[in-house]
Amino acid sequence: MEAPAVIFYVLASIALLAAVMVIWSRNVVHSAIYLVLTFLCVAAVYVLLRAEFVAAVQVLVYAGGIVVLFLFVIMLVSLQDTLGPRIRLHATVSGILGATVVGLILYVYSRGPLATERLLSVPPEDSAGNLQSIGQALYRDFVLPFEIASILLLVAMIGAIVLAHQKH
Amino acid sequence: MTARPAAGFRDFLKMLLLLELWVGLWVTLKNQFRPHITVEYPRERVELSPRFRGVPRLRFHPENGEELCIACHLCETVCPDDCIHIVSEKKPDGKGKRLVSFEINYERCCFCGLCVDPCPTKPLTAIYMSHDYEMADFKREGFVAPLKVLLNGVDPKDYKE
Amino acid sequence: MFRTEEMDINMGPQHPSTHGVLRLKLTLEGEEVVDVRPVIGYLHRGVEKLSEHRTYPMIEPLTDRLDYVAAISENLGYCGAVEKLMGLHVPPRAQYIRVVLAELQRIASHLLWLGTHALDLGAMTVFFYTFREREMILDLFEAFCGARLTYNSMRIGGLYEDVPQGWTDRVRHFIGIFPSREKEYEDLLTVNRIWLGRTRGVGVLKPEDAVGLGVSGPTLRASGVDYDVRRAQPYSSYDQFEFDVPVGKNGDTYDRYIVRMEEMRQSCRIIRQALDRLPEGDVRAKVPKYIKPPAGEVYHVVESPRGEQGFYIVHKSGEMPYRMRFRAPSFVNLQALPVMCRGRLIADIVAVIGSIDIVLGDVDR
Amino acid sequence: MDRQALIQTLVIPAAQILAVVLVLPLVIAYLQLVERKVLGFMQVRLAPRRVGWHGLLQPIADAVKLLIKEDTVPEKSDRFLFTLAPVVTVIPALASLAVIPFAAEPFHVFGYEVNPFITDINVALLYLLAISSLGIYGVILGGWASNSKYSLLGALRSSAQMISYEVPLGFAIIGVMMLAGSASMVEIVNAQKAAGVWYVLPQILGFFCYFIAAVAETNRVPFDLPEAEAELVAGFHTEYSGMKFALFFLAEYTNMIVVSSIVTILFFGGWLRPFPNAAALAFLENGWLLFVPLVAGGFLGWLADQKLGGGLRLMFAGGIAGAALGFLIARSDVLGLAGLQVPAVSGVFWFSLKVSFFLFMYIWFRGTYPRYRYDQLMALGWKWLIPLSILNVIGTGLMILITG
Amino acid sequence: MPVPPNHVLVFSLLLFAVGVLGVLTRRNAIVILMSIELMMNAANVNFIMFSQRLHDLAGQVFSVFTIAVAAGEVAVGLAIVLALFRNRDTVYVDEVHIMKG
Repeated sequence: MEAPAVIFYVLASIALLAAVMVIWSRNVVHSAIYLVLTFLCVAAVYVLLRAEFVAAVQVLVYAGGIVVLFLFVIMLVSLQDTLGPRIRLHATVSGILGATVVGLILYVYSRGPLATERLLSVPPEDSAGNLQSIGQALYRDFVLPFEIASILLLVAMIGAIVLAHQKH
Repeated sequence: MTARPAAGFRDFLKMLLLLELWVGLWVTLKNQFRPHITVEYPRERVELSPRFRGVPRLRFHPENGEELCIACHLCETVCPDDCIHIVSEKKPDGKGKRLVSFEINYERCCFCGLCVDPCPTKPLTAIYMSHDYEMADFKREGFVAPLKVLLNGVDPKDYKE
Repeated sequence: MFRTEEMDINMGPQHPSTHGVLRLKLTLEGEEVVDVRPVIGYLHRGVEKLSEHRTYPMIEPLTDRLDYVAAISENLGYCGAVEKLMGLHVPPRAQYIRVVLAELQRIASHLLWLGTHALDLGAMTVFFYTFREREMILDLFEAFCGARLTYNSMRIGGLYEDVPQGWTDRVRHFIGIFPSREKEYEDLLTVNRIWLGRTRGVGVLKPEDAVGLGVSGPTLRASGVDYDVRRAQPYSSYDQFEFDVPVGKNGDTYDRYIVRMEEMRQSCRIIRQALDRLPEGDVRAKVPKYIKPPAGEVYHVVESPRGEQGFYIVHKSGEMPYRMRFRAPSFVNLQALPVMCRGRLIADIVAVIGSIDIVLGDVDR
Repeated sequence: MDRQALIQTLVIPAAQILAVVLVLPLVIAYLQLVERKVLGFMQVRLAPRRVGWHGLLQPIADAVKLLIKEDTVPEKSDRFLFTLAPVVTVIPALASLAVIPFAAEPFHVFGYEVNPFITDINVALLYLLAISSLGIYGVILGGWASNSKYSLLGALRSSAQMISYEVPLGFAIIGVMMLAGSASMVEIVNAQKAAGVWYVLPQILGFFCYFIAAVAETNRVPFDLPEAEAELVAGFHTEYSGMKFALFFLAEYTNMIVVSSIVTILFFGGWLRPFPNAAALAFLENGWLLFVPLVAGGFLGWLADQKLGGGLRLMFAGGIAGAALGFLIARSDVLGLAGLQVPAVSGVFWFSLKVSFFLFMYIWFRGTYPRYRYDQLMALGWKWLIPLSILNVIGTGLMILITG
Repeated sequence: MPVPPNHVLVFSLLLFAVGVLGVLTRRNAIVILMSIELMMNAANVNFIMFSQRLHDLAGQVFSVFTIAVAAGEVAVGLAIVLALFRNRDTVYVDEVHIMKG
């Protein structure tokens, strides 16, 4: 196996492990820290996939913003969290169902045409252009979704402020 | 009285150019080239004024070398901290008193100098505020100064870096 | 900020900016202060009670330790009270020298206040500059009375000794260079936008509150109440000098800052006048060896750097007072702290404590 | 892989990283000494003088003290996070250094070309933004895990502060990216060389926004609220001692160096000499100007000796020694010292000179300004810096449109 | 990166599954929000992978949008949690019955 592949498998395992820890750990702050770890590993996977811009945004927004927001709220509500995950009947049933579905999908994957391909077997286009081409795609081809996304963010911001603002 | 900054175009411009922040920076820069005020004790020592009130001590008469104290107990009486302890006895000829022991407890002393005030042996008072101020010790006993120490002073401690 | 649970937090008695052993129990909501409760008494030494077992000259060193950064003002007030009780007349030269000393003390005390206040608000350099100048004043005091902090500088009926040779010239030299140094502090602080932001509108004390709480000194005058003991009830020949009493408008931290800065200039002015007109003569009135005042009671008040420093003596017989009571300006001014702090941020508490300039030795006595 | 490629791809980067990680603590230790010295001189005092000649060994003594000091962990703290916090503060700070070029010309070591930077990636600026946004975790976790109210308040303050100031920080550098047309550090400096002007001139607004936001981001005076000792005792690191405290310390100063480097690269032409295209000043390139600090340092040293004695002499002596060394290296071609590379060293010299200036600015600010209050800090960030930096982006765009 | 695309897909699938598991089994609203983030990340991995495989930037662009949406979602979600905590003094979703008739 080549080095990037090894790195991918290591990163993927860490990410999954951390993700499990997110939902497993009882301390919410620990959850948040594992969440950061997951995000960072996923960002590294993006880098491997030559999506440096998205990786940077992922770290910037997810790790630098969202999880900090999580931590902020956790500290504000400052509750003693003692409840771990709870397995109940319908959760168990749905878990079994879900596991079946996951298994089915895995089976399909292993049969499909994707299994034999190799990612990036074709040399990628000049990676220096990545940032520029993303910018062009964002502002030329996808300008409407982009604007909609910004409006969405604005609305979300206002909504969050209204919800969280102290009522005297 | 310094006026509060009033609104106006000039002030607006000043605010925009962060003028007062530059002035502040200039002050600290300028002061870098002022002489420093640090005295590197114990390598250097500050010059004490003649009236400096260090630990109270007794003194001999500078000419004939006799004790000046006449055991009048005035300093003991006036001391606000009760740190002076005098023992005296009648002179054999029955005239006046003679000093037997004189102790000052430096742990109590507050260096107020009140004991020097009433000392009757003017102009050269028997008790005086010396210029010694280094009196650290590891034992409490070291702070109770008997007559001998009071008269001769402690041996100067050698402070080394 | 978001509303959270109220949080109790202890500020002090070991805290960098409570200026001694003041303890504040803060109730916070986020960063906002809901309530402040000062807890005092950590430095209580029972000075008033101690005074009942000491003769009058022996009490003076105790007064040094009340407001230990302005000991000369305390000495002046105490000696004035006893002199009033005894009906003594202090020679004019002693009175003038006392004024010079008291005003130098005011500058030294305000310099200490300015340094620590600025340090609390983060401007650490001012601290060193003010201490550089304060050191010059302390050198003057050392030359005069031999001590640098607890002076015991005066005696009932005047001074122990006249000023040493060349002392007045050194004072003149100091008040000559001091205004330029004060300009430097002002350059660093007065118009600095951060300083303005930290002090203006912070800790407002309304005039009626100030009077109602018994606040005195620069803190009172910053609230716009024009009252200065030096002018209202002149003592030690203050009536012979010309000086302005700076008065603030808004009663905020910035006004208290400005008032004190101006007071330092006025002090220089008074010192200059006193030195120019320094009379010749004795510095000590005829005082009996054993001070036995007539029975009676007396209240004498002086304007210390912190405010009205009052001395109340009840004398019955003998050489010791029957009852002694100090009106400590820091103690009274501290009462205004909760009023000024409620609804502000934590950082403002630091600014407000700094601006009312308390000395814990004075508060706890 | 053949041996050559192996060395180029693995050994050299590893050696570079090792060099950075090993040299940096030493640099920071002495940066801290310089800070104390300069602050001391600003405050008309002498600063450390007892350990070593003029306190030159003070950093070593401090480091030893921190290393052997008891490492206390508060009883009710979250041990895991308490230990993790200083580590996650240091890692992003060190990781930022990976993309910072100290010069452009490669050194030649044992026949291999060694670049004076670890890597030059095309999204370097984004990488820096992303990495620096991670630095907040150490602060917030340290404050929370200490289980102390003062620390928690410090952590909350700093999280709000750092999130707020990342926005103007990001906007302020967009102008530079637009002008240079690249996010790679080397490309940006090369673009400045091509333009013949440091970007501080066309981007003066961006520079101000960036520098102010960066000072806030590094939690330095006048924005040092999270650790305001007068209010919160020491903020998030109240409970820390020993090595853990040292790590926080290391991170803070690393961040200062990183920020100063970024400012130098983005706005002050990195390793370029002043007026990079003026042929008349070409002698600066091969180090003739190093004479100037030599002479100036000598003069100032003499002046300091005359006026003050003591303290400042040290600085000037250091300046003279450094300049002399730089001169020797830079004139090595003339002096016949083989193996020393003039262009690379010249670049490193200019770069460090500029970085030192900004580090001095940090110290200067600390010596001069009071501290902002929490709400004022937020107001400054949101009401002034963000609009101004957006204005800067728009202005830069218009400028590019007009000038083509 | 010579990894078969389906391995990346499997990674994304498992990440998604963990997210679902979190939403199903945890009662703490904050952790549930975190799990939702995990699922969004899983989706993003797919976007990026296909963007790379098809040499089409649309995938990357959409993952940027996803991140933006996630940011908005978290802001609103956490605001709701905060409001919940303020009014009901809990962040456990099954203790919130206010919507039940």
